Amino acid sequence: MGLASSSEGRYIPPRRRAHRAAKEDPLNVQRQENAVAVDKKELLALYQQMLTIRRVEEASAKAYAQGKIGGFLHLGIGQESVCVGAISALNPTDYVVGTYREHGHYIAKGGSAKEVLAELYGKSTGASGGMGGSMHLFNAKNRMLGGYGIVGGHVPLAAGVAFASKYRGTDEVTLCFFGDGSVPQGAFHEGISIAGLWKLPIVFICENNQYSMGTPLYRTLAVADVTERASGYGIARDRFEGHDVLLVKERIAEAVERARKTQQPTLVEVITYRFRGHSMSDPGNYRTKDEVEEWKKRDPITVGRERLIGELKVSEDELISLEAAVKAEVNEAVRFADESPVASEAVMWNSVLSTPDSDPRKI
Amino acid sequence: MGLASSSEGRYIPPRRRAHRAAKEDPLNVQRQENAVAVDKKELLALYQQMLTIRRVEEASAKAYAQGKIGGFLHLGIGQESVCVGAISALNPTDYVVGTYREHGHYIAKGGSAKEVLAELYGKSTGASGGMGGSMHLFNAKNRMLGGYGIVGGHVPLAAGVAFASKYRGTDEVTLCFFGDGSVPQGAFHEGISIAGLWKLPIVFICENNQYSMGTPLYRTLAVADVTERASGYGIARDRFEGHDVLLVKERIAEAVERARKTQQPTLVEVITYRFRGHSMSDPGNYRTKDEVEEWKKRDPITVGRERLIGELKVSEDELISLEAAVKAEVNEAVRFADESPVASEAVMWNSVLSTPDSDPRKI
Amino acid sequence: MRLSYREALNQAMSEEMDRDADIFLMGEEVGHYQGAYKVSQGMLQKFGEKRVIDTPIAECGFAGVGIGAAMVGLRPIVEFMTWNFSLVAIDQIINTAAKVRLMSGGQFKMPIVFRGPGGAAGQLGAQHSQCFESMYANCPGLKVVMPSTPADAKGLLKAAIRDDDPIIFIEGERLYGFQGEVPEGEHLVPIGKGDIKREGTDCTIVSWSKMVHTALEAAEELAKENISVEVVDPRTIRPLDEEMIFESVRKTNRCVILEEGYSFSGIGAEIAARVQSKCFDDLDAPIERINRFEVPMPYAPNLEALITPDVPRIVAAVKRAMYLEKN
Amino acid sequence: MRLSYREALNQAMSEEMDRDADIFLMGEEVGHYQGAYKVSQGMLQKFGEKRVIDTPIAECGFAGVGIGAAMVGLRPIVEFMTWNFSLVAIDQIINTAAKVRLMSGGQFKMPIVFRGPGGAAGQLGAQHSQCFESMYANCPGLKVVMPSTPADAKGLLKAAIRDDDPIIFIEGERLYGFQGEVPEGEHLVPIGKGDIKREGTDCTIVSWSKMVHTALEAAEELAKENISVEVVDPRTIRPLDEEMIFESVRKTNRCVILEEGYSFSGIGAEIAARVQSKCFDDLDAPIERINRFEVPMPYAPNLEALITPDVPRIVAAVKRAMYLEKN
Ligand SMILES: Cc1ncc(C[n+]2csc(CCOP(=O)(O)OP(=O)(O)O)c2C)c(N)n1
Ligand SMILES: Cc1ncc(C[n+]2csc(CCOP(=O)(O)OP(=O)(O)O)c2C)c(N)n1
Ligand SMILES: [Mg+2]
Ligand SMILES: [Mg+2]
Repeated sequence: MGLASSSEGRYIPPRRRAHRAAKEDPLNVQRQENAVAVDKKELLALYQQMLTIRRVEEASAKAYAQGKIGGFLHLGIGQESVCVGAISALNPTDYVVGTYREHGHYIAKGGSAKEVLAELYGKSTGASGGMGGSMHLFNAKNRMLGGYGIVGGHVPLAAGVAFASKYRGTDEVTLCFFGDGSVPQGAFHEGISIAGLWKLPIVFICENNQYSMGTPLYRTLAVADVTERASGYGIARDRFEGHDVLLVKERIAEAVERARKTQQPTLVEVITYRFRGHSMSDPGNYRTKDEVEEWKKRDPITVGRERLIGELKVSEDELISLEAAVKAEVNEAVRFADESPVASEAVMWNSVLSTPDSDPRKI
Repeated sequence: MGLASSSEGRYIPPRRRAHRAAKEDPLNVQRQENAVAVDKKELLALYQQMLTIRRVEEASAKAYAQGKIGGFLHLGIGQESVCVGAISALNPTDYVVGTYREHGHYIAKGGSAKEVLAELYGKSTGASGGMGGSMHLFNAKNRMLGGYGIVGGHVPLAAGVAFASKYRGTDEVTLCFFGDGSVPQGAFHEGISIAGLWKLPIVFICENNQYSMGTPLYRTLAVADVTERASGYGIARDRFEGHDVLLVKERIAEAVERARKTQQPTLVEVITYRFRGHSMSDPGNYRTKDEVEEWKKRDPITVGRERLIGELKVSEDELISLEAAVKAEVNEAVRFADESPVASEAVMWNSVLSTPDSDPRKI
Repeated sequence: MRLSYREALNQAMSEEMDRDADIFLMGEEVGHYQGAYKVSQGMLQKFGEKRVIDTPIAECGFAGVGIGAAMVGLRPIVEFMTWNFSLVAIDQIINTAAKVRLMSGGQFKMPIVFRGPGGAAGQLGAQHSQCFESMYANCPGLKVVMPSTPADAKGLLKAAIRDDDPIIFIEGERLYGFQGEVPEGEHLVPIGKGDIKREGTDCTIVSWSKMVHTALEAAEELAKENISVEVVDPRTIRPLDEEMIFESVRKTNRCVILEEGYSFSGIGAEIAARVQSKCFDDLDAPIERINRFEVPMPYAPNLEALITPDVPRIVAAVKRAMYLEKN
Repeated sequence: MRLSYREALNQAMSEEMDRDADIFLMGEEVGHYQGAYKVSQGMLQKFGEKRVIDTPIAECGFAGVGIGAAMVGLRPIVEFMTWNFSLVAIDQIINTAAKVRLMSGGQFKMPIVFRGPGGAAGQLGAQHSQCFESMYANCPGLKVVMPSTPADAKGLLKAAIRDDDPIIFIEGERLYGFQGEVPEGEHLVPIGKGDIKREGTDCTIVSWSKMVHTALEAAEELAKENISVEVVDPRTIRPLDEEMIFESVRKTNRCVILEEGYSFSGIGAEIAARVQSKCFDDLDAPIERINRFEVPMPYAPNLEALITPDVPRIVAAVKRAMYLEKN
């Protein structure tokens, strides 16, 4: 069965639903053969963004090893095309809500490498002033409404943001990202149920990297096709593999327009892969080297680069200078993070409650 | 679209899913025309059970008005065919888990009118020794595992009971009842997800009485057909109208056998109607008189009685004496409840924890 | 004007919604059904379906919807049919509502009120009779408000709706019909400010929500024996008006804390811990705590009565604090 | 034998599962991944997929599954990857596990252990650093256990698994690697029995879980100034071994309570309330509480350190209790 071109209400015969089918062909999604049309400037910009994210995360892994970053650190290396492609389909007034694996989303929504790295370093110049850390990157100005650490817990919140847009009659759309592991969570169900019932302008994007920590999808979900659930919620669905950033953009743009124009939510599943462990402490032994290597062949950055050279005739030189610029930016961001002042005690006291004079030490 | 005869994986086209469709034809289920074959002894027994439940609930309403019963009292008057028909498909070693509207289920699972009424009167002879009340009727011997008051909260618990049966390799099956209002709850989703994933021997029975308190189904669910959700959970489905107790028995028996033999759970939706308000304090003004009267024409007790007389040639006399016996039994149960000793303080102290010497007053 | 507690709450919401179009009410049965306890009676008719919103039974879902809407500037009032059902939404409240401001380094406010009835209301059994004030008060980033009278209910709810922080507003299910005088016109009661409900000199009783009325009854009883009791009502649990309590104890030198909920790590525990610390030399007797006995609420009326704090237990505790009765 | 806290827990579960086929372990990543914190290392290999069960990320779901299985006689051990994630399952624990026995009039037992790490563990931020002992301890029908050493961890977990009541077993995330002596052979520690971790005469410090070790450090520090501190560890929070605490306070006449979690209605509040009541005439100074400051946990290491109880704060509190330092 190939990818249907229409994204709505596609019927998948029952046998495809079975657990066994999921094991034989865990993803039940065909490779995307016909890539979408390419615009050079656009792809260059997206490529640069993906690369920046990749380099920021590589730098953060290094800093983590050096003990300059602590806590949990979840990298999205290998998945960059999903957040970059999806968020590029938005207007600046649209909203993004993410998980704890949201460095890329933060940058794609207009945040800087500096803000991300400074946050990871626990510095006052960080995205959240050092209060949030890797899992909780916020940028009010850019309408990046945070990363959240309770699996599935942010889905109702995202529906609430979309609710507010509808309440106010604006044309804003909310993108809510989550992992495949959050599908069995109650909050996922409640948030999507309400969005479907109230027809909220939102797109739910499952970044299906096929594992929740060490657990492969088929041990988490009876039905491998996440979007099979859409019909029960009365919402639209789409499903595709996500290593081509432009394809992601195109398909998400469809869902965004549906949300914007008809207030019909969509459940989108993007098949992707993380090249590293779940977090820095996970060596990822539950996957074979072969499996990882196989997916690395579809590294979104490699794919993007190849298309730039092959289809768009961008010169190797141009790319090398772009890559050098990204490297310099990230190096500078690392220096900035390192040299920034530590998180501020005063900001902390003022961030518990709005009441300015409460001293939380005394409560 | 008629009722499909097979219960599994029926495809319902997208247009039927829409909110608007739900409004035009809220149930999207045709009347059952061809009733199933009838066995006289069997139907007589089920009729007697339904009638006992009806009379017990009528007596409890009266006692409530007299101030002999307090708290919340949710009556299932009008829905008796669902619990009676479904539970009659079970072996005695099978389990039942219900909601707060579970007087009927308790009796259908072998409990007595006395135990129910004494519990409602808060007496030590009650089903739960007066500790539980109307919403929490338990009978360990009969494997009636209780009524629960948090909407949807008992669904995972029921999956756990089925899990235990599978763990032990017995052939027990669990029936889990819940209302249409619990479908948007996270616990509903999590319990069914796990049952589908682990293939637990359980049947989920949605008693769709078309209202959750004062809210009609179409304001709760984007997709009126509750069983549309089954495919996302990888489980079987069935859906029918439930005023004929024998039809309920037959259809649930199919699902029970599926669970017992193949460990495949089923999501069954039985369309039914409550003739009274949500609880004693609800006058039910959100429904028209006409609507209620229309449904009363399909009162399961009337339907059962008519079939006994019309198809099975049971004499009016035989029925009158059966009805008198039921009345006498319930009258006796009311007297028993009234005269029983109040709930026991000692039982209360011993029911907090197993540790016998803990005095909870002191903790 | 004389209002019921229920009407006072209704007025508070209606007045605020008149004032500010960003405020809306959301919850199960708040609209067409006019509220499970009729607190929102007439509001659907007045404000329409856009602002008085019936939700499915999905507390985690609609609490989260409220939180998201509050983050982007709306001011939701989220009704839990009762606080018992907030347990399925508590993750949203504690892990999100209470923490977004801090986690974002102060970038986002969280102007949301979660409200509904709490406590026992007569034979509702173990799952429907609970007190959650201490669970929520344990969590920084939340404010917890529990009015005992119609005037406080109105003034505090209005203040809560105007507050930029997440508020846990717990009403007394048994108080909805309680009548009382409410000031005419705009009436606000500041969050964090307690109230002395009866003045006295011999012993302080600290109590809140419906237990205030039981305390007042006990005070009346004790007055007959010439024991003068001061009943202080913090009204807001967190932040707690501890100064009012300390002042009273410094005057009476004795302190009884009357709480409907369980004692273990209850609000009474917190108050006792503070009073013993700040009034160490003022106390003439150990602080007494009166609570529901440590049993999940049984259904039977005799047992419900047995485990619930009542006037005789209060009278005995005050007398113990005055060394008029043995332990 | 010398074991890490992690190994002690693993032994406790393995020994009990060897003994009784009705016991099984269920949770996220407990099987194939060998446990997120490797507490269940090797158990899948030993007991197979039937008894060491990887679950989807559905805490409400699998907590409920455990509860249902316990009702019909199995003895589940349900692991929460951390207690922070128990908030999405707390309704199952409080409204069902804690209440079924009472609601059924004693017909059903609830032999289930909910376990996993609690507390902060270094820059995990606001949602992953929480202490839930006071929330759970507020609820009758539950027992709350918090071991501080490998020996206590093993003995208490074995006792918990054999107990017929629902147990909230909170491990110290920071203690997993902590090494200690554990008695050979069958080793059980009774639930509800505390332990004196260091004897002393001048001041009592009550503490539990990982804070016991901070208390011991502070005691060492204070010993240098000739101040003799007694460190008492209740080990079980509920039921609380209050007699052990009272006895110690009656000896030292001073009491400092050291708790990792928040103070407002915390465990420290409960202990302070009891001590002031039962040791009123024994106390020479107000009871001191040391807690995390009332802020959702910030990520930055400087701020995490600032709000977390540490040796200097304990030393100062003990000195205040001894009137050696001003407030
Ligand atoms: C409610 C909850 N349970 C457990 C966890 C621990 N946890 C964090 S991430 C994770 C796996 C999530 O997998 P998935 O949703 O697929 O996202 P991915 O990490 O693959 O991006 C788990 C179990 C959590 N954060 N929240
Ligand atoms: C989690 C939760 N939220 C709200 C309630 C209050 N409540 C009790 S019954 C009910 C309606 C349930 O409707 P439905 O599931 O259709 O069952 P029915 O009453 O029709 O049998 C509501 C809202 C509750 N008990 N639990
Ligand atoms: Mg994943
Ligand atoms: Mg219903």
